[in-house]
Amino acid sequence: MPELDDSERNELQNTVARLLADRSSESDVRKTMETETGFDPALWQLLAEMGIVGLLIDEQFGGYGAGAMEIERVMEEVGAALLCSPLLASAVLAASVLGASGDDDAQRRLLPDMAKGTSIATIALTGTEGSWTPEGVAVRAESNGTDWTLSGTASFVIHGQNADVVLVVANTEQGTALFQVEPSELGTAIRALPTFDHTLRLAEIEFAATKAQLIGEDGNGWPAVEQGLNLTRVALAGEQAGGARRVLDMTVEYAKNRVQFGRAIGSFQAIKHMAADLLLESESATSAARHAAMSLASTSDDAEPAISLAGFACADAFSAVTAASIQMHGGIGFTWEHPAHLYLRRARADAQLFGTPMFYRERYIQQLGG
Amino acid sequence: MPELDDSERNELQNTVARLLADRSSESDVRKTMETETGFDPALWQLLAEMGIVGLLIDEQFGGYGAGAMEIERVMEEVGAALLCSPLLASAVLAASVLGASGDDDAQRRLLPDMAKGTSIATIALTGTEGSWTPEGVAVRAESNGTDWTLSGTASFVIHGQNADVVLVVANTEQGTALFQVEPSELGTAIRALPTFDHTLRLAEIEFAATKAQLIGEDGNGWPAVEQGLNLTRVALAGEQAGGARRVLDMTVEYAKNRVQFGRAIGSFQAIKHMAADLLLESESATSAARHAAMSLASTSDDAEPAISLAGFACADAFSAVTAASIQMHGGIGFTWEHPAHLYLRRARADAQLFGTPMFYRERYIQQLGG
Amino acid sequence: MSEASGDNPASVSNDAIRDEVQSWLADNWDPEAMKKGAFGPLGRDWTAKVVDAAWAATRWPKQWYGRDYNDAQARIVETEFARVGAPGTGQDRINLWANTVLTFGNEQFKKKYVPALLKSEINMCLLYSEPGAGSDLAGLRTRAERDGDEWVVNGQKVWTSGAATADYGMLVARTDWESPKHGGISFFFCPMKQPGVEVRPLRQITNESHFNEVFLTDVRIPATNLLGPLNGGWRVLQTALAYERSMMGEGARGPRSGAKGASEKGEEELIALAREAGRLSDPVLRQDIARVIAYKKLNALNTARAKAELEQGTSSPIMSLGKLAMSRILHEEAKLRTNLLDAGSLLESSDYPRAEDANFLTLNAYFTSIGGGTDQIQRNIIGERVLGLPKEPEVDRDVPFRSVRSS
Amino acid sequence: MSEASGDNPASVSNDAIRDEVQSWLADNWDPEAMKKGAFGPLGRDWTAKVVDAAWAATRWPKQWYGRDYNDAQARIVETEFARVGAPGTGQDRINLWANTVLTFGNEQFKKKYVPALLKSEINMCLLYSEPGAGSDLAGLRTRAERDGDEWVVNGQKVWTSGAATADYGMLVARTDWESPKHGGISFFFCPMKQPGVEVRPLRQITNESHFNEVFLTDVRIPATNLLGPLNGGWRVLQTALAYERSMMGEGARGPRSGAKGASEKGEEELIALAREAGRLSDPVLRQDIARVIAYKKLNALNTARAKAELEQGTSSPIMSLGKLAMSRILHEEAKLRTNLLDAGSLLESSDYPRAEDANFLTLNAYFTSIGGGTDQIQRNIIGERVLGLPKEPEVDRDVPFRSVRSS
Repeated sequence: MPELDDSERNELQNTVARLLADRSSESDVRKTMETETGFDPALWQLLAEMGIVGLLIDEQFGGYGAGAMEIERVMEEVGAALLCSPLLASAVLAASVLGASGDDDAQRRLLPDMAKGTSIATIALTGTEGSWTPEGVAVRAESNGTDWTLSGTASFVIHGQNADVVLVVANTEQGTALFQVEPSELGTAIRALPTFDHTLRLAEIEFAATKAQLIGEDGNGWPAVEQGLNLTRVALAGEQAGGARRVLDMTVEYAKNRVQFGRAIGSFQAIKHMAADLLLESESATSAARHAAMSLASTSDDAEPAISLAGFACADAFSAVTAASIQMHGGIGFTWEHPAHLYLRRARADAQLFGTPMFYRERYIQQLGG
Repeated sequence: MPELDDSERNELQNTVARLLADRSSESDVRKTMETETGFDPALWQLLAEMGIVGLLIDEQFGGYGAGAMEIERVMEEVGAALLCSPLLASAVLAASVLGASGDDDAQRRLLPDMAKGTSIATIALTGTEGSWTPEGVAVRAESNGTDWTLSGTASFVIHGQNADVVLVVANTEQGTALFQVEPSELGTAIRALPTFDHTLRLAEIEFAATKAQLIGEDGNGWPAVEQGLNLTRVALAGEQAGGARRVLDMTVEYAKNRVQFGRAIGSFQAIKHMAADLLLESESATSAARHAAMSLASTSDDAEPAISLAGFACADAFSAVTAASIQMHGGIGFTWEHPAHLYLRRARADAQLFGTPMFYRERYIQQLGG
Repeated sequence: MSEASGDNPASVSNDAIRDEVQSWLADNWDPEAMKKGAFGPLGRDWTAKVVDAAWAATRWPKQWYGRDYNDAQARIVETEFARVGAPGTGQDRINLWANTVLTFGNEQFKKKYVPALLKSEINMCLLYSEPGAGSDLAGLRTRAERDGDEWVVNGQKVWTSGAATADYGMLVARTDWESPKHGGISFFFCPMKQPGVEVRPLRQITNESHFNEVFLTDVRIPATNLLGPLNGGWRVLQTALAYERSMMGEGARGPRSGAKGASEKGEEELIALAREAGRLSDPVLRQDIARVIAYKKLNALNTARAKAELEQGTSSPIMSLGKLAMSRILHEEAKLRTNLLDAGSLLESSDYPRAEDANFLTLNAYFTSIGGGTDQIQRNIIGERVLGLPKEPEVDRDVPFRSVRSS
Repeated sequence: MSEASGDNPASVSNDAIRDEVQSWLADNWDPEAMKKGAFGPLGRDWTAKVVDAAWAATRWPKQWYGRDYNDAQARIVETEFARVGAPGTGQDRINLWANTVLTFGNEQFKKKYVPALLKSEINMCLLYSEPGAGSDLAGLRTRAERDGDEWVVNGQKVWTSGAATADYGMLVARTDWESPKHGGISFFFCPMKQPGVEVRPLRQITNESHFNEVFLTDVRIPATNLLGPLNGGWRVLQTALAYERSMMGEGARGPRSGAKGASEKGEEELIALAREAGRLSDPVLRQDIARVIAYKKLNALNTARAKAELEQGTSSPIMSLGKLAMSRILHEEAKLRTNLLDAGSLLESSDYPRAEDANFLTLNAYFTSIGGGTDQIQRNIIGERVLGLPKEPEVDRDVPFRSVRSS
């Protein structure tokens, strides 16, 4: 894929928006989120055919070789539509870690099916504490010289129960390394976790001398993981910005139409001023997510702090907008039938995955030299 | 003084309120705050004659032997009227530390004139870092066996430039001790500090082998200081609560009368809802200050956390109310001639003296066992 | 007849009242019997006993099961009941239904329903809010039309609890569409066990169903069940709402696993939770914990001060702040609990009770910040009624309701 | 005449424009001369040169000192001026006075004042706000009455800067008291050097005096100095305010010791300040520092995105958010600076520059959150103009101004 310009990126985003308006409506989301796998295979195939699933995968492996700026735009629509899918796990996190792993064999073996959407991948990275840092890795790998086995627990594995490619980050004597485990080796050791965000799927995996295959170099796995995490954080920031914008639009629309005391409630300053403040949050989130994407794409020095900034600004904005949205809707917003709480649940999940706002703020000031 | 009941306390408070309405009006405050000493000696004498200056001093030394609950009420009016005076320094902090010092000689020598208002006392306690804790003491005392000398710097000494009784907290080989220094020994070593709050007077004192007299027991000075500080913190909480209440009243009054767009601005939700939130802050501050006073007066187990709670709740409330008040007044609130900024300045000063809100919150959770 | 129930209650000494209630409780109250169910379902037999002995509503007139006590006297009775853990008294303060009927019913109606309501013999529900009339309750559009000796009601109500089991509902409906909004509303005691009443559970964001939607189709109410004057229902409703508010306030729910009510000892639980999560040493969270504990403590102190001031006869502005304060407490505690758990808050189910607490509280906090008047409406009330700030222009106030704009 | 100033400006190539302006600047601009004052007081001789060479307002028509350039072409000129540090161009964007006169003056008036305004030969001030007309500018009560060939003005204006040195003021005054508020206002070019104009400095809470109160007593204005139609001054004012807004935005003042403008590199200064104060290791303050730096950075990113969108022809909702964002930045930075200093913030004077910074910023932040439309008015504007939410009922909109309620 040749590098896109901004109007082509707009077009990409609009294409995804149209598809999701059609196939990931509120009622689609409600139906899908109650299924066991938590995603719609037919829609997944459509996304693969459109090239979204393979967006970040190199052209030589059947993907489109696009980057941060493109996936960020796609994810804005994913957030807006509350898409239920393993996109983040497989097409973003796993695909980009594999892409950065430098392991040509593994890439050849795994990426083409991932790009086609016929294979779903995930990465088991953090333990039960849920810290997406080297210190958070709680799986230990041991080698008898030729074969590797893994022990320990990995948790918060996104769509782990749906993956046929399970990548695992583990500590070795040399440092950190990336492994692949066949799902057949896992059996009941992989356990679906109950999630507060019904549009998300998480799993926990217990490794007990489980056979595994090394990917990339022993001891030098973390840089690829970090590279993939950074891209994933940008993608997630896009999801948050897009979700915030959609919820704000929905809420403003309601405030224009809901009449109390003979006036649209949006004519009351209590509602109007909240909406104005939320617009600032929401627009700032979009700016932060897109700036992080651009910095990462241009491998600017600024990329690390830009990602941290997006990490907390987008999480805080999505949380603030969804929280206020329920309040601004009043009684109807307190009902299960209204979508406001579905977005709130997603916002809460997104504010935890890969790092909390507090974590990102601390990281930000460090990256700025503080 | 026999213990007062609540209606007598109300009467005490009303008496002070009437006096200050008469003698500490806004124009009085503006006039007094621009004088060098920063207080009105005639009003100080009136307060002494009414028994306010000697309120906390034991009856045997010419005072009224009242306690935390009485001074808290008095200070509510002091805050409301922005009284310029050494009341907190002399009649509260110095008087109560002396009262707790157990040094009968010093009490006999100093307290009667302090109660009469003919003598003004202060305590030099903290160094230039401004931490009112044992660690914050930056003056060192040395003894040749009979005579003591002090060295080091004490800062933020309230009304230090006006005091004829200068008490100093200093570190000795035995621990902490309280000393008295004759102002004649200090000369130019006592230097007035420029204050952002023009109704406050602060000084810095450089001790260089300065002659001093020990008060109480060497090494065991801190408990008396702490006891006096606690009472002073309660008094200051009362000042903050009273100040917050007065500023809110003033602002609500303005919002009722100021017309824009053909309506009183208080009819707009932006103003009305701010006022409602500020009422919660202001009432909570009053509850916190009075509860702290009651806990301290009844020597309840709860007294320590109650004082910390009042420490941050009252400071935050006074800050929030004064900050919002300027905004709610609009342009007129941005002028020197309007009193809003005088209260803001006092609120900022009060939020620093004896501990910041952050300091009190940390102390609070410690005191609750956390 | 003892001295305490003599003819001139004001002259009855506090000691005499205390003696009488203590001796009556000693003779009648049996906590073990209550526990074993010997007082019938929901302890109704006990309540009946309390009512018959005139302890249920001592501030009320003697002809209506009361004793004409003043507030201080009634508090003595309540204190003694509370001391032994016996329920049933203080209904003159907290029984919304009985109070409303006593105030607005005619003699015959009161004779029929007051004892039954005091004795909890009939189940009740509230038919106030509508999908189009939430914050603006006076904008209600359920209509009642006169048909002979009956009223015929059509419309939809919402946020009704207990509708499925209720015998009667207290209903507000519009009886005059030509008057301005407040002037065309009447207040009814509506029989619920009839075919036109359809009750559907309403699913909340917490995935619970404590409330219902109630669809009313040609529902019939005897004309005698009108409470207060025709088209004078707004005033009846205000009185009923005041009773309801005095019942609430202490009712906010904390985390799902916790007991009801924001305990004053909440500090210990939050500190323990932080310790358990290994986060108690985090200075940032320590500030937040202190803040949340302080909100709770300050609200408790405010309430205590308001009560003390009321007892001294000073009207207190603080009472009306409690609901707004509680809303902040709940939302802030939810945030704190989430931050203490971090990624743990991604989970829910009884296997993860701490996560369930944080998540439930996050959602259920809106029950307080929206239900019974949103925080925004509450701020209006505080601004106008407590601080005396002027109302906003009301565009629909003097317009015939028929022409008022709706969603 | 070079190609770049040919008859059909749209056809002029960017390169040709760049060449022409570069060569003109090379021939004329001399930064050393400017520094030494060789271009006269305030560099007025330089400005006159720029005006005479038609670089001052290139978007304007040729007959009015311009070149009929489109925006992209004009930006080239501005870029080249900026590159060498030369002032004087871009006045078609930022010269509020000249733009207003050009748009609303008649031919004769424009001939007289446009060049003088472009060349900064006359000093100007704004006579808009009044003590009783702040947020509600249309509620102004300064009156202008016709007397032969003149208008006679009486009233009081406030928040005027430069009134003491101004030759003329742009004045809004009421000329019709029977029309509703917006319909009775006229816009004047008011001579300030006359006896009826009394200027008093206004002391701000920062103890500075950047503004004045202006008392107008029988002030006389030639009838030709009416800009725009009689009683049509509200529209003139809106245009003038729009020019003013495009001048502001970057003008907010940070801490007293700092330069103007919220620098994008504010992060470094705040981190350095924390380090200097020995507080950089405090985890609570680190969170706050990150928050404040983020507010600044996000505002810069928003502004950059808005500009990019405008250049692509998409109208951006973000522009209107800048003032509100700036208000938050300033207030939050003031709090942070206070917390970094703790007791140090008790002091002020040049001996304690850090304290002075924190205290000044604390007060001066209100200049942004109140001045030029309070945050509350700004939220109304964003809610209504950007989000399309309906306006509040306006009680005074259709009432003859004479009957409108005032303070």
